[in-house]
Amino acid sequence: MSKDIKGSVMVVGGGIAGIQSALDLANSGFLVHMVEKSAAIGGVMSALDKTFPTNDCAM
Amino acid sequence: MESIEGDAGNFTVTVRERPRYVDMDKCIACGICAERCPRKVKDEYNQGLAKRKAIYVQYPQAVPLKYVIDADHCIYFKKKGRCRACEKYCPADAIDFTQKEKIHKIQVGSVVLSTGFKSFDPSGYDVFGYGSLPNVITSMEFERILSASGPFQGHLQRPSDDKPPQKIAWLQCVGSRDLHAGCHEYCSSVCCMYAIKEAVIAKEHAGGDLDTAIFFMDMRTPGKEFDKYYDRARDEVGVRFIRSRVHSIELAGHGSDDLRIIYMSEDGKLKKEIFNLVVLSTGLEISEDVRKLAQDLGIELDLHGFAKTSSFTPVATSRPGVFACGAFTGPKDIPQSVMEASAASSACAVLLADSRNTLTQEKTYPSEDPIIYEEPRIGVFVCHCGINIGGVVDVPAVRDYAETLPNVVYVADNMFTCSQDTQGLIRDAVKENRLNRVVVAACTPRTHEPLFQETIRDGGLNPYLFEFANIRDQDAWVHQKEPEKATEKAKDLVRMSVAKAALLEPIEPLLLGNRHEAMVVGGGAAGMIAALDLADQGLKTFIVEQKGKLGGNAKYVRKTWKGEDGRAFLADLIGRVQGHKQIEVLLDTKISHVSGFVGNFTTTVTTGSAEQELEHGIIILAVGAKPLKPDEYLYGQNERVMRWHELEELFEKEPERLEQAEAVAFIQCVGSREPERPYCSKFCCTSSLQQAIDFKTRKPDLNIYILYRDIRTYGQREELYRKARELGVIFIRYSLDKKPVVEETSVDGKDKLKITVKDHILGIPLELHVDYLNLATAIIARGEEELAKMLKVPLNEDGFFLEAHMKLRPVDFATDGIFVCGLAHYPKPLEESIVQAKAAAARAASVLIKESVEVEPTVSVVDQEKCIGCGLCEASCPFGAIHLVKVPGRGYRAENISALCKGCGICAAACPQKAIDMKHFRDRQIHAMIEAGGRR
Amino acid sequence: MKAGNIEMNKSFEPKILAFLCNWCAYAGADLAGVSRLQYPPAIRSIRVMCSGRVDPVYIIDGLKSGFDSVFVSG
Amino acid sequence: MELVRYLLDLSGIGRDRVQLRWISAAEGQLFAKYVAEVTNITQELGPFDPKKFRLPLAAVEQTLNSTRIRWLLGLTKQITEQGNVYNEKLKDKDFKKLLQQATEEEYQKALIIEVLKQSPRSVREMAEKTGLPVYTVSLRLNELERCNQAGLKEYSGSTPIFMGM
Repeated sequence: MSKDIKGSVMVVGGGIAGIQSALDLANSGFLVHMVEKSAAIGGVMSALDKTFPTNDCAM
Repeated sequence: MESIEGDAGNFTVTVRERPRYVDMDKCIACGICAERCPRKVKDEYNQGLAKRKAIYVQYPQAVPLKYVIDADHCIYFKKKGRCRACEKYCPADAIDFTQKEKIHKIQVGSVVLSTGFKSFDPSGYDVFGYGSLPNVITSMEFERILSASGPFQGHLQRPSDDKPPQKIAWLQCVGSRDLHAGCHEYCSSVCCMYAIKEAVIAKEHAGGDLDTAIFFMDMRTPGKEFDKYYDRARDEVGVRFIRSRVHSIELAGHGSDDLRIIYMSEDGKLKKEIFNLVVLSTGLEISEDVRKLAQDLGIELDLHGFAKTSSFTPVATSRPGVFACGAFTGPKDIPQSVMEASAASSACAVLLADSRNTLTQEKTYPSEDPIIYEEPRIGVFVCHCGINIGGVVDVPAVRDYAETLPNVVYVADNMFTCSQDTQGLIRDAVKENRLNRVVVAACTPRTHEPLFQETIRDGGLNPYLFEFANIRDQDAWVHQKEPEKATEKAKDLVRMSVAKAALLEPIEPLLLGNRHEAMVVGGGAAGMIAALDLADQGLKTFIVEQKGKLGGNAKYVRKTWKGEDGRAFLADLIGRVQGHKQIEVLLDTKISHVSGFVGNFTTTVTTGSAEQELEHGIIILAVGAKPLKPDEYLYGQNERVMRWHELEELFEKEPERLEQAEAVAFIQCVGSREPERPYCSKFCCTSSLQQAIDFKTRKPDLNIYILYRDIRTYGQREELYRKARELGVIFIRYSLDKKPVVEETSVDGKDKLKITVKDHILGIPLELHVDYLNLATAIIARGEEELAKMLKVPLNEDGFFLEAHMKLRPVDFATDGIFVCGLAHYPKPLEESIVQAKAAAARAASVLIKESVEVEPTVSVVDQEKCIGCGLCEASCPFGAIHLVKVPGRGYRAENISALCKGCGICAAACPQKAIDMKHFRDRQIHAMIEAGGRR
Repeated sequence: MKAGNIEMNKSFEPKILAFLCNWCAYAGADLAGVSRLQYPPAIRSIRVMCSGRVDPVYIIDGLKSGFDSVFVSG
Repeated sequence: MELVRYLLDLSGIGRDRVQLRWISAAEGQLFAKYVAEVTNITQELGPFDPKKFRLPLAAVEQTLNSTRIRWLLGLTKQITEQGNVYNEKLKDKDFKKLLQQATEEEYQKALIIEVLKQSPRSVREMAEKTGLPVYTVSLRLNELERCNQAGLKEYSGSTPIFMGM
């Protein structure tokens, strides 16, 4: 464990898990860098029509 | 991402940014470039069912909404310098072919890997004809076909001839639970759910006549509310469920695009049925890229390519300081991914707690423009919500109608009003049209009001100058067969909202001091993990436990399904909790009263006869659950009938019993998945299999029977199922209408149990003679109605706490500052309880670290001129939020205590002088709504 | 005659004013939507923070404004 | 709410025009059922014509706004659970009776005031317009006079004509 602790986190992947992680970290006072290989975040969930079991729109 | 150097707390990460060839600051996402681009490419986002251009945005709601050039297909890059159409036509001068790859070195304290999954590609799997038969498609392709923003605008049609199919089949476990080369042994955990959903939605789109059939081996719907959806799909919507493994698919005949499915029914007969479209429920897998990345970063993977994690530290990878969440650690659904994501953020926060707030800055808003005090200028935004609203309500008609209403100066309709780009449109519209009130007609204010309030705040308006019209949840969705009446209703609702909007007034925020202590209710594994994650961040935490010791149900977990030692873990956990300076454990303690609100709770607890008050900022509910004591199968009447861990404890204490036994049986779903308790207890299958494997390994000639309805070893737990079968454990399926019958008997003078059950494969009743029977009984809620009432949080029909949103807010409640985790939320295995506990800690910490909390300022206001100091309001308020104060020279007058006020308005209704009014729900605002609504 | 009368009344489209408590009935109504339960399109709802906010005068107001009945749900 | 329903009965509008139902956040099914139920009840009642009921509606509204009724409602809990200033506790049943009686009187007064708003009238005319017995009108008129809400305007022959104040 390093002595000089940085107050920042890198989140790799901008799907639903990455987005949630990034939001929670940012709300807890940490700077977040998000890295995503495609041109937009959203991941697979953005391509789903609706979601189980509430039939909510995934968007 | 290229590499990570350094240690936990201080990493240097190298990332390679690929060029977009579009200047992000200049691009205005007008789309002219894509219109002019001559090069058409298969659109991966739409699973290749549609085309996009070589310059494109992934999807219309993409974030960031900026175009990008696909250099692999762009003519400029393929044919050295040709074309440049986009550059020529771009009005913003945003195209930049000179962009080069950039290497960034970024210093961070920790890393979260949420690299996700890729769908299994069934091309190499020739039995199902994917790739050669056009009407055999994957589930992801079907998602796009159903989607309103998809290639067919949500019209249900099949690829070969664009005709609407009349019969659709889903084939489960494609690439999963399959030992063939190229396939995966594990269960992908999500396919049963999405297949049922797709069948239900397809029937909804097609409107009645569509026949849907799902071919499956075990129906695995173990999550919260999942079985209810399954039951409804089967019994009410009429989706057919066929238990079988499909043998092959072939063309139905010469010149036909239809497909014949040849399958083996459960009783062993070969059957055939013709369908118009076949959807392959493809599983989840880890892509080669991610495997390589993990290798480069030094992250250990399991043999399936998922990140190796322990059940006790489910988001920690093999490399300290690097965490993982989502499908990277195993196939899982959205709620579980969201929980893991929060859990990973908690793990980071614990690691980096000392450097919190060193690199961040607070968000600032533009100052509120005084135009809000002028004459009302209302903007109305009507949402299509894909086809959710637009498919029923005539959205353009509602928009045009809104334009005719008084004070409305701007109207628009949007595909998804909640999308990032539309937020920009709303902000711009507010500025350009000097709007000072905004109405959105869309889903429901309960989920989306905060988003739009934030948007108009960014646009310089006070957030309370916003009003919602609920035309989805309470209109389009519930009047699907009456589009005209639904449109009328939408118009009425918009008119009512506009009437109220005209009378809205700005409300100043209410900031209150915040306590930094936490109270965790329940000292089981979930409660202790949550407490430790908070305490390790320096936050003082109380654990309130009813019983005399810590541990809860975790003490029954001898081993996790991965084989880790549960007891050693629990002992270590209890030791850490008891030794922690920031944790105060209150045993034998009950909660008798809770008052206050987020940031400022006061809880009265009693330990024996002693009473004390705890002051804290948040509450985490981890009260656990308990196994059902059944009144069937001779439980409680014959000592050879046991439940859950009783049998393995017996064998541990008296090993000779196992030695002497000839046969044991397990009955699954005892009291679960029945009309009385229509839910699955989720980890009983895994638990029984673990025990069966353990017994069989210790005594190979022991006969073990598992009587089950569906084996639900989801995810990598499928390994256990395979292993148990390999070891010779016998699985016998029974159905709810023909439950096994257990009787006492004796064989050769030895006491035995006789179990009679109808075997579905042989079709005849079997008689089993066993020495012991172990029942996997339902996990039931403890009956926390009183606690729920005290905290004003809801329980579901089964008595488990009901979270704010099943997928996106799995540990929160609608009431701020209260969180849930562990079995109190729903039955789940230990590792999932731990994930949820860490998630609850993450959400709680984000509240606790704040200096002040903002509370809803929609409270009551007293007109002291009208008030006569009678005190009826004080007597009527259920929250103690209004009281009389002495006003010099005028006697007593009522005064509101904003922090306690929930804005219910009972005082306003009770005031004989009509001296009390509610902010944001003022008398005249409600009158205006009534008056506008009644108009014909 | 009476039966005929009711038949006739059945054909009229009532307009009903509904006061729904944000935490209970309004949430329940949203859930009905999420579950796609179909019900008659007669109600026009007003969200209140609590059904206790519904001053009896609002009910009379509703009838005066042209609603055929008033539904209060908390 | 019970009081509103009582008043709606008194005024001939009918208590069923108001329906109350309790549901929790988890009971979507019940909500849909209740809406269907309330829709049915309303259909049975037929359309409501506010013009036809202009007078009773105005009187009901006035009754609900009257200080006496608002006070009584506000004090319900106090009177039935803690006792009044004389430390007398009223049984729920008795309190209900008292409330109903007060409501009826207030409603009658409100009707008279509404009728007098239109024009000054004699007792007999008021009785005709309000549908109340002559004796009742006299009693309520007396009370209104004492509170300065109505008064004698003139005599038409020997018949006194009253007006609202």
